[in-house]
Amino acid sequence: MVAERNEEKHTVGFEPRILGIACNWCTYTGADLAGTTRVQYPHNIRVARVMCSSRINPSFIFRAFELGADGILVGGCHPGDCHYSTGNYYARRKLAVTKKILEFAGLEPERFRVEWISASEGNRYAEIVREFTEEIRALGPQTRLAMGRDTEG
Amino acid sequence: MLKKIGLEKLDALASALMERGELFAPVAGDAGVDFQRIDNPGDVTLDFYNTLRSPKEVFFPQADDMVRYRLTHDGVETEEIPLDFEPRIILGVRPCDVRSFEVMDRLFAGGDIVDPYWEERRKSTTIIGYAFDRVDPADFYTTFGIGAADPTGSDIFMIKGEGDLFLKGITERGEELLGSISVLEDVSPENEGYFEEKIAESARLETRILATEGVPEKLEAVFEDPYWIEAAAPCLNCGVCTYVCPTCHCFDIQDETLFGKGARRRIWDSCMFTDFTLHTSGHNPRTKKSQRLRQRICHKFSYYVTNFDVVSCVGCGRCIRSCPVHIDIMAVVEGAAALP
Amino acid sequence: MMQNPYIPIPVVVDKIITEVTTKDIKTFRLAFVNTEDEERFQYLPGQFGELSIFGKGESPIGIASSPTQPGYLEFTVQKAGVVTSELHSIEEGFRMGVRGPLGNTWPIDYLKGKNVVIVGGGFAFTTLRSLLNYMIHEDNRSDFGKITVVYGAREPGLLIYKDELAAWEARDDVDMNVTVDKGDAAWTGREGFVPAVCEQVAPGSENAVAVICGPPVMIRFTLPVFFNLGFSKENIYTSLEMRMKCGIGKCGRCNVGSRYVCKDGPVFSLEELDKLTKEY
Amino acid sequence: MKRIETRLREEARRLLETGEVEVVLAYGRGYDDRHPMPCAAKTVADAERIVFNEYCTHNMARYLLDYPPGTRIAIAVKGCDSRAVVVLLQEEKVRREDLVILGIPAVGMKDPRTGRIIDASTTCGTTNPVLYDILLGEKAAEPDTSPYDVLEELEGMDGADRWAFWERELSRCIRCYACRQACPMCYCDPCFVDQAEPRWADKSPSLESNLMFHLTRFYHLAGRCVDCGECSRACPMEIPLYLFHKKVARECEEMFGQAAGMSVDDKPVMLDFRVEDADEILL
Repeated sequence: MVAERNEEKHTVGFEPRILGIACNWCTYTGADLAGTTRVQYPHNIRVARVMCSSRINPSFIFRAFELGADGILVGGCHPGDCHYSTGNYYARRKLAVTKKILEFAGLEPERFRVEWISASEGNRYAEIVREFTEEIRALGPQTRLAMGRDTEG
Repeated sequence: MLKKIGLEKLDALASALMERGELFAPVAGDAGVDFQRIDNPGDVTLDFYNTLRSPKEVFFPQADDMVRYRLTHDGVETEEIPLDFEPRIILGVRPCDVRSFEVMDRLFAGGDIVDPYWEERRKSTTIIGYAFDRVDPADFYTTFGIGAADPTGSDIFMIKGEGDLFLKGITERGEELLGSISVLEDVSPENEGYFEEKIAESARLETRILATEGVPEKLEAVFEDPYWIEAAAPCLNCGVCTYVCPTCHCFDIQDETLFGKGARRRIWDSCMFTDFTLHTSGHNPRTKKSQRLRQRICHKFSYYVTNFDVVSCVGCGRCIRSCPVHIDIMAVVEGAAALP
Repeated sequence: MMQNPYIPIPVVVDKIITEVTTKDIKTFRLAFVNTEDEERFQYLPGQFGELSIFGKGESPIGIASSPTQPGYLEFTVQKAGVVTSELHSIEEGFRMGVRGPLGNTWPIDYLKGKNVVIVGGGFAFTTLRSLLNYMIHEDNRSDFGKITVVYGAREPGLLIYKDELAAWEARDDVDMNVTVDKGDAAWTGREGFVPAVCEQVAPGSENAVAVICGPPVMIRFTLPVFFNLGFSKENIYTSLEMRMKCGIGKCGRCNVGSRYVCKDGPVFSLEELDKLTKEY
Repeated sequence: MKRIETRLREEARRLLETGEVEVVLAYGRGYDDRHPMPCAAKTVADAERIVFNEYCTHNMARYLLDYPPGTRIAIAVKGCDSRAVVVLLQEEKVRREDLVILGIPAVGMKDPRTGRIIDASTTCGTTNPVLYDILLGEKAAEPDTSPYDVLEELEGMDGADRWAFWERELSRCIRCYACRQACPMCYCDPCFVDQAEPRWADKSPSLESNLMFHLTRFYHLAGRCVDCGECSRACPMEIPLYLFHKKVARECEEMFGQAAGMSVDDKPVMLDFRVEDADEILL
């Protein structure tokens, strides 16, 4: 049974649920740095670690949105800095196409963001998470791919 | 009892039927006309040759919950889906499709173990058959002794005349339903005559005819013939034929869970799919598409006959009309039967 | 209201035994939650059940216990797919379900008054164990003639039902022949492949029936041995494996020609197998 | 068309007679003229039964992988079909030396189901094969319309309307996989959607599992889909999958500067990258 669609935005008291997918070598380390240096950023993001941004299967993104993610932030090494030399160049193409697909399906493209964040950019990581969280907060809950269902289980 | 109603009052008939039970009837959708559960009587249409998919879904939905469950920290809470179905009425079923219910009864409701999901829905459903008034080149139901205006198996049988729809009670159940619907009008003796004439006229419609004699044995005999490779060469191994078919009944049982809640469902499956027979070990006894096409043909025209004494095909022509590569199941059987 | 054949019977996992050193084969002892279910679950050796874990699904597994062992059912399960992997992760006390008994049985009535040769390989000894325990039960033993068993595994650590193997060997009314393809330092028993051991043991074919279950390669090489010993096709039985779902002959996937392995099998004599459509 | 049919039959006969190929993938008679069937001619007698008319829409490239590597195959291709062969060559699924490509400049093909002319609004619109050994007939003029013109309406919608559009279309899917099975590029074994672990999508059709299947499939076809339209013609539920494939193809072409299956020397864009790809594509 398909749950009834609920496009109503419950912006009051809405806390975005954001999935972060970070590469092991740069962004995840950057996120760690933000933590260890006690830079404050919203708790709305839950980060999953992958070895390289090119490991991200676009199905992860589709599925996460279906499961109720309000926003997804992918982080990889800056182009040229990939631990595996060229992984993030492939990732750039893959994630660009993924984004176009989401957009053409009718999802707000702003809900999917890719950033290159190095291991030393703890502050920038926190800054991006802050900014992204506020953007998603303004967009309201993601109800399209999540089909407006109660995702609290 | 024969009754009539103006075609323009079809929605009034639908409303009246909806008061007597859940109504399933043909509805024009984005892809063509298909049986649907009716919420709005105005949706019902009788302008179609035959529906895209068969009406088997009324008794055997593509995905049918058997048990709903909730996974908890210390176990699972389950809830069986009750089988006490409300009365149902299915309107506008062509004679060949009505026959398909009887064909499927032999599998689902016959033998030692009865399938309660089929059986209970079947028992609670009143069938309103609907005569063909023309013949599509793909059909071959005449093969199975089914007439274009054959009321066998229907509770009420219906034909479309000029401006009027005529409904005749066939079974007691049908008579009872017919008698209870006040929007229906009584008929004149001329109408009676007209109805009989139309029935006789439709009965003269003949489809293609497949010679079925000796086919079950022949199929067994030519099982290992390279013919199957040739016959299956155009086949895409998609599941269209099996999903539009009124007598294909293969299914899978799956637990589908989301956020700890889910259902054990039975879901249509297709012998055309590679993973249909794939073992957990990775071994697959049917890895070639010729084997899968052969299974579909032999199941319908040989194994089913051996087990249930009836061909598991009613010649409705759906698989032929819907096949992306235009495989004609009748020609495939004929080809096998013609082998030396 | 009729009994719904798709609804599992609730059972609780009473005991879990890890059978092999590789730890991927375990025996699960299941007790019925409701006593009336136990009375309804009347089975004979050779039948199987669909083990059910909601959220994962069902898996068809041969019943390894014998009806002469009341109070519980046993299933020996190799870790392979989604359901069996889940089974391997559960603990005693877990509540699950079973549907059955399903399928036909070893030909018990036909075996009566005859000598019986049981040949098993690896982990496919489960319903053979059921048969053996059934036949040697004091109420039944006199119904059967000489019982010969040949059971083999690749290595000692992969033999299942080790305690019982010893108990059976200790009996004087069962000719037990346990073998491994290759022994280890501690192994004092027989070494050799099952077909070769069958040749050495050479059970007589006079008034005898062979019941064989094991990996395809074992069966392929064992059959000629039995033909040479004079066993006819109607006196050799085996059990087939096929992908199954419903277990009651409705879902349409386990057929070999017009026969459904779940309903008309899994047990077939070689003579019957010969008559089946040459699908596999 | 009749001329093409005659030439096709002649070439097939010659290729089979000389033993140059073992099989000719072309079209054969169906139950009527409007329903020709894909055929695999293996003998001269089979070749006599080859037909070609405006309803021979099937993309025969889909059948290339039905034969073991090394099988010598002749294949009849129309414009889009030839591009599919090129992609299979790029992806090293077939070897050029095993193929004899019989090119058909096809104008005025019609959808057997609807009778509508097949043009750049539902396919790539390419008239002349981009790769062939023998051209059966004269090259025809390429259409002056872009295969992406048809996207205008959907591209102009706002997200909510586009979502409503796809929700309506994709909720109709019955998961018969005709789209996938008809697609020459869908050769994965097993397809991700058939995997037991991880199970990416439920087996029962629901908008949610249908989306998971189709969105992922759209992605898997990125830079590979040649816009032959077979998926949509095969779909019994008449879901306009081609619209989504066209959009992805257009984006790939614009972002990476290369259309799928135009040259055997190209590398498929998703197997490739350029250091100078702009980060802007991610915006």
